[in-house]
Amino acid sequence: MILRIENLTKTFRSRGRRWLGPQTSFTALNDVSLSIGKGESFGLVGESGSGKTTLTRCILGLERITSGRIVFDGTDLTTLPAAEMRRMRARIQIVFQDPYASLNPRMLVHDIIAEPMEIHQDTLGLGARQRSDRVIELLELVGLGAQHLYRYPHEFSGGQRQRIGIARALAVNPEFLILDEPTSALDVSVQAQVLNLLHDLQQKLGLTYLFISHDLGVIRYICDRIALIYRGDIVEEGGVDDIFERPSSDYARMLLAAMPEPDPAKSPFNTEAAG
Amino acid sequence: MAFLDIRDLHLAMRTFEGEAHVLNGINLSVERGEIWGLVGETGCGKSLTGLSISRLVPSPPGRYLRGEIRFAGQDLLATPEDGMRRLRGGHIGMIFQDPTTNLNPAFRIGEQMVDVALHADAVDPAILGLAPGASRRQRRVEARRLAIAMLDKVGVPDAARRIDDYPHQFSGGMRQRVLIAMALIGKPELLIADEPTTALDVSVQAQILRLIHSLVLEYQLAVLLITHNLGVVAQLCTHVAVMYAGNIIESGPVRPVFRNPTHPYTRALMKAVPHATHRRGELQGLPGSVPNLFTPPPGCRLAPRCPVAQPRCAERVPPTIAVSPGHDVACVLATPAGSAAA
Amino acid sequence: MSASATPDARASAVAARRQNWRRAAYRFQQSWLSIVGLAIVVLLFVAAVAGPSLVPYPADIAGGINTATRFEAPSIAHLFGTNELGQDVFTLVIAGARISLLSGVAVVVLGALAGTIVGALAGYYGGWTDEILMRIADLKLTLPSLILAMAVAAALGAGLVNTIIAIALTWWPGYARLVRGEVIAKKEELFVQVAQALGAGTGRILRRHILPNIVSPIIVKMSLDMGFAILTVASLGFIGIGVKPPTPEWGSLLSIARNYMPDYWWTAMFPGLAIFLAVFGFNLLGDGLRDVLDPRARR
Amino acid sequence: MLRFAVRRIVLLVPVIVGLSLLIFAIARLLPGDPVTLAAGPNATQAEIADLAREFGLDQPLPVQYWHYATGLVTGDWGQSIFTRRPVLEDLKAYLPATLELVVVAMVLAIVIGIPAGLLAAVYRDRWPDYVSRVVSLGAISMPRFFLGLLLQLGLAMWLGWLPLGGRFPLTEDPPPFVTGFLTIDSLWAGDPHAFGVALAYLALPAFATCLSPLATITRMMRATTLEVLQQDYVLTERALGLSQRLIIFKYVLKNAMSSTLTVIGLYFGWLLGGTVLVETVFDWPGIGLYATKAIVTQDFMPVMGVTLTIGVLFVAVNLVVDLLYGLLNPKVRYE
Repeated sequence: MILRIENLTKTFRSRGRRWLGPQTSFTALNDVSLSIGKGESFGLVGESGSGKTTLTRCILGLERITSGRIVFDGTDLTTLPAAEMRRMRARIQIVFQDPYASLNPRMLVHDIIAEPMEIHQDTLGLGARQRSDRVIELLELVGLGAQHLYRYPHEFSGGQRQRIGIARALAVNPEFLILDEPTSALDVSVQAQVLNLLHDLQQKLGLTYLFISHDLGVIRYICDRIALIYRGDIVEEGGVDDIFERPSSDYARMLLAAMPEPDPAKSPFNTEAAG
Repeated sequence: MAFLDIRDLHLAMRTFEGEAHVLNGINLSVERGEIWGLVGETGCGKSLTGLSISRLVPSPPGRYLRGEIRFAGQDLLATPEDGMRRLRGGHIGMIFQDPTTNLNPAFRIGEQMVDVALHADAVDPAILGLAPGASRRQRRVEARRLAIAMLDKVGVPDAARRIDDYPHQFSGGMRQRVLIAMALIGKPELLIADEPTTALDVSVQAQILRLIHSLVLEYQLAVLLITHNLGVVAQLCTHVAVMYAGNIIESGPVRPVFRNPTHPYTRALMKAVPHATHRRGELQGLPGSVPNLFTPPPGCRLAPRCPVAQPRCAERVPPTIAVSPGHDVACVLATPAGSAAA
Repeated sequence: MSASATPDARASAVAARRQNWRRAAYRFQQSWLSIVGLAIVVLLFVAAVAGPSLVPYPADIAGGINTATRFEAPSIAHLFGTNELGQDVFTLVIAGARISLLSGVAVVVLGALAGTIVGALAGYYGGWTDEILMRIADLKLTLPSLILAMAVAAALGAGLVNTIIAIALTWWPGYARLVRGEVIAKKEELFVQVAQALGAGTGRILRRHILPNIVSPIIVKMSLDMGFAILTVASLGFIGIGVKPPTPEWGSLLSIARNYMPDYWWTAMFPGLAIFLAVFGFNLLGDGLRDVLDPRARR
Repeated sequence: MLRFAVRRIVLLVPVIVGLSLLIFAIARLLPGDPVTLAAGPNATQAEIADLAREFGLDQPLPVQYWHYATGLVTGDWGQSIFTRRPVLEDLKAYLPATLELVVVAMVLAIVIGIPAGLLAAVYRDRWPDYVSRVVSLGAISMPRFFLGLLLQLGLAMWLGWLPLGGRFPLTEDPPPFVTGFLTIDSLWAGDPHAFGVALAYLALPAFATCLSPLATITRMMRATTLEVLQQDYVLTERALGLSQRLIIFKYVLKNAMSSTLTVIGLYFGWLLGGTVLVETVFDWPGIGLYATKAIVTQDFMPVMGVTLTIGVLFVAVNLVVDLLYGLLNPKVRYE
C-alpha cells in the first residue's frame, strides 16, 4: 500500500467577520479511512460539499488535519518536520480541474514546467540546460512539442493547458498523482484524449492515481477501485465493477440512477415520446 | 410551418481580429411538446443560436447576414425591439446555466417574479385574469399570488414564506427551480434552456430534468435545451440537433440518431463519451481542434479533422440529406433514405 | 528533438509576443484621449529635463529681478507676460515643471513601494499581521491627509524634500489597501496552491506568482496618482507651506499671483493652467493604461 | 440588522481612542517648538519655562496624553498657545461653516453624479459617454484653489454677480443659530432675504468644492454600473422582458449604488480635510482656515482639535455608509 489514510477527521472552526461574531465549526471529513495500492488507479466519487477537495488539501499538507494519520510509503506525513515534508512533496503531485486557473498567466510554459525542478534542485541536481531538455522531453511525452516552449498559457486551448499541467506534475518524477476532476472542464472529445494520455502515462511510468470526479462514466473508465464520499463520510468502497453492478449503499444506488446514460432507451421519460 | 422555424440563419460577430462567421446557415424547426437538444462542443455556436431567437445578441458586435427566425409565423429578425420585448417572458421563457449569478442578489426572489408577471400580464391580461380596470396594487397582489403558485409548482417548499427570502438563502438546485418558475410565470409557449443543469450536482440535475419534463407535458411547451452533455439529451430530449463550428450537421428524433449516428462527427462524439461497455484504452477522441472561425476551412468545416474526409468535402458546404424520415445529415457520404444503403 | 529546436521555438514565440503588443497598442491608440494624455506627459518630461536650457530668460529662474519689465501683458517677448518682479512667467512655469514632476514621481514611488510591501505582507500572511497593518493603514486614511501633510511640512520646515516626505507619509495607505486586496484574491488562485503543494517558499510564491499578476493595477494607480501628487504638492505651495520662492513652484507662484488679480490675471492664469494640464495629462494616461492593462478587457 | 449595527457601533470606540493616540503622538513627536515661538523673540528662558509649565508641557508624555484624553471627554480640548482661546469654542464657531460647505458640495455631487454616471454607462461609447468622461476627468484634474480663483476672477470681479469671499456680510444680520447652517437657519427663521444672501456667498465656494467629488462619483458610478450591466442576472431580466428603464433604475441602480457608496463615504472625509484650500481662496471661516493659521505657528493644540474632529466625523460618516451598505446588500446583513 503506497498511501494509507487512517481515521482522518478535519473540522473547520469559522469565526464571524468581526471577533464578536458567533463561532461555528463544520466537519468536512469525518473518520475517513482509505488505502491505495502502488500502480493502482483509485477513484474518489463525491458531489460538491462532500469533502473530496479538503481531502486533497490534507494529503498535500496544505491543510492541517484535526486527527488521524496520512501514511505515504510508510511515513506519516502529518507529523513530518517541514524540511522532510518538502522532499516528500516531490513524490506527490497534483493536477487541478480548471485548466485556465491552474497555470500562472504571466509565466512562459518553459518556466511553468521547469519550476518544480528548480524548487527541488537539491534532490534532482539538474543544470539549467538539462532542465530545458527535460522540459522538451516532458512536452513531447504529453503530446505537445518544443514549439510551445516560449508561449504564455492564454495562447493554448483547454485541452492543451491540461497537458501542460500534467507535464508540470511529472517534472520531478513523482510516484503518486492526485487528479482533482482533471477533465470535467473539457469538451467530450478533448476529455477522451486526456484520459487516454493519463492511461498511457500510468502504464509507461507505473504511476499511482487518486482520481477525483463526480462523473461516474469517467470513473468507471479509468479506475480499478473506487470510494464514494458523502458529506465527509466514506459511504462505500470496493472494486469498480462490483459497485457499478451491485451497489450496496442507498447513496450509490441514487447516484447510479441519477447518472444520465447516453442511451434514449434507458431514459425514464422517453418511453412514450415520439421517435 | 413549425411553431419555431429557423431557416438558413447566418450570424457574424465582430471582434478585435475581424469578423467571425459564427452561424453558417442554421435550419431548425421545433413544434410544441417537442424537447430539442442542441448539443455541441465549446464554440460551436449553440448558445448564440439560443440567444438569437430572443434577439439578445447585441449588435454590434453581432450582425445577421441572412436567414429568418419564424416564431408562430412572425419573423423575429424583422421584429422591432419593443415588439421583441412583448414576446420575452410572455411567449419565450429563458433559463441560463449558473444559478448562483442569474438571480439579482439585492432583491427578494418574489420582487423579480412579480415584475415579470406584471410585464406578461400587460401583454396578455389572461395571465392574471383581472378586469382591465384593476388597480396597480390589486395587480401586484395577484401577481404575488401567482408567483407563490409557480414556486409551489416547481417544488420550492414553503413557497409562501420563502418568496420573501434572498437568493443567497437558497441552494444551487433551489435557485434553478426559482429561475424556472420565473421563466414560466408568463406562461410562455417556448422555453430556451442554456445548459440548465451543467452547474448542478448529478443528483440535483436529475430532479431538474424531471421537473422540466413534467412542465413540458403540462404546458405543451416547445423546448430548446442547449447542452454539451449527450446523457442529458438522451434522457430528456425528444429530438436532437448536433452542431459543429456554426452548422447543424445531424438532427432528428433522438432514438434513430443515437442508435445509428451517421455523420462522422456525431459518431466521434458518441465514441468519446466513456460508456459502460468501453474497455480502458478504447476511448477515441477526435484529433486536432475546432477551426478558427475567422478563416473557416472551405466546404465542410470538419474536413481537416474528419477520419473519412474526401477531396470533394472541401469544395462546398455539404447539402443536408434525409437518411430516414426526419433524420437529416449534412455529409457528402450520407445516402438519402430509400436508396441502397452505403 | 533536443534543445537545438529552441531557436525557431523562440522565433515563433517572439512573433506571438509582438502580436500581443500590437493588440495592446491598437486598443491604447483606439481612444485618442490616451494619446492626448501621453503627449502631455511627454511634454512635461521634456520641460522638466531640458526646460532650464530652452527657456528665454534663464536668469529669472535663479530669482533675477528686473523692475523695469513689471506686469507686462503676454506678448511675443514674454509669452505668458511678466510678474510683480518683472520675471518672465513662461520661464518660471517651465522651470516649475521640474519641481512638480520630481516631487510627483518621488511621492508616488515612495508611497507605492512602502504600500506594496505592507499590503503584500498583510495580504499573504493574514491573521494578526493583516489586522495590525490594516488598522494602521485605516487610521492613516481617516486622518485628513492634507492637514497632516501641512503639519508635518510645517514642522520639518519648508523645502522640496520635506514636502515630499510629508505627502509620501500620507500616501502609502492607498497602495497598502490595493495590494492587500489583490494579494488576497491571487493567493486563492490554483496556480499558487500548486506552487505551495510543490513546496515553494513564500519568497518565490510572492516574487514569481503573486507580484507579477498584480503589477497592472499598481501601474494604473501609480499613473493616476501622479496627477494627484502634483496637485497636493501645488496645494501645499499655494498655502505657503511647501516649496518657498525663489524656487519656481506652480503652487507658490499661484499663491503670490492671487494678490494681483484681476488686473494682472496672467500671473495667476498660466501657473494654474500648468497644474491643471499636468494632472489632466496623467489622468488621461492612467485611464488609457487601465483599458490596456485591465486583464478583463484582454481576456 | 440591529445586531449588525450594534456590532459596528461598538467597534467605533477603539477606533476613536486609537485616533486620539495617533494624533497626540504625531503632534507631540514633530520637531519645532511652539512655546518659544509664542513667547516671542526676546523672551527669557524663564518666561518660556513658565509658559511651558502653564500648558503642562513639562510633564512626561504619557501624563500629558492622559490629561489630554480626560480633557477630550470633559470638553476641555486644550487652549491655543497664542490666542489662549479654548480650542472647543473655536471649533464650535468654525465647524458649522466647513460642514455646510462640505454637505452642500456632497449633496450636489451625489444628486448630479449618480444619474450622470448611470447615463454615461447606459449610453456607453456614444457621445454622452465621451463628453462626460472628458469633462469628469477634467474636473478631477482641476485644482480646487485654481478653480476658485477662476470663479472669483470671472463671476465676482469681472461680472460682479457673486460676492468675492467671506460667508456673511457684516452689514446684514445673520439668522438665529439653530443648526449653524446659515442656509437652513434662514429658512427655519422664514427669512428669504437672509437665505438669498447666504446662498450667494455659498455658491462659488460650494461649486469649487463639489466639482472633484462630483466627477469622481460620476466615474465610479459609471464603472460600477458597467460592471453590473455585464452580470448574468441582467441578461436574465432582459430575457424575461423587463423594460430597459425598470432594469436600469431598479435592478441595476441598487447594486451599482452599494459600491459607489463606499467612495461617497471616503470622499466625505477627504473633503472635510480638503476644504482648507477653498477656505483660503474665499476666506471662508471654516476649521480649515483655523487649522492653517495654527499650523503656520506650530500651535499644535488647535491642530489636534481639528484633526480629531475631522477624524471622528470621517469614522462616523463611514459607519453610516457601512450601515447603508448592509441595507443594500442583504448578504452582508446576515453575516
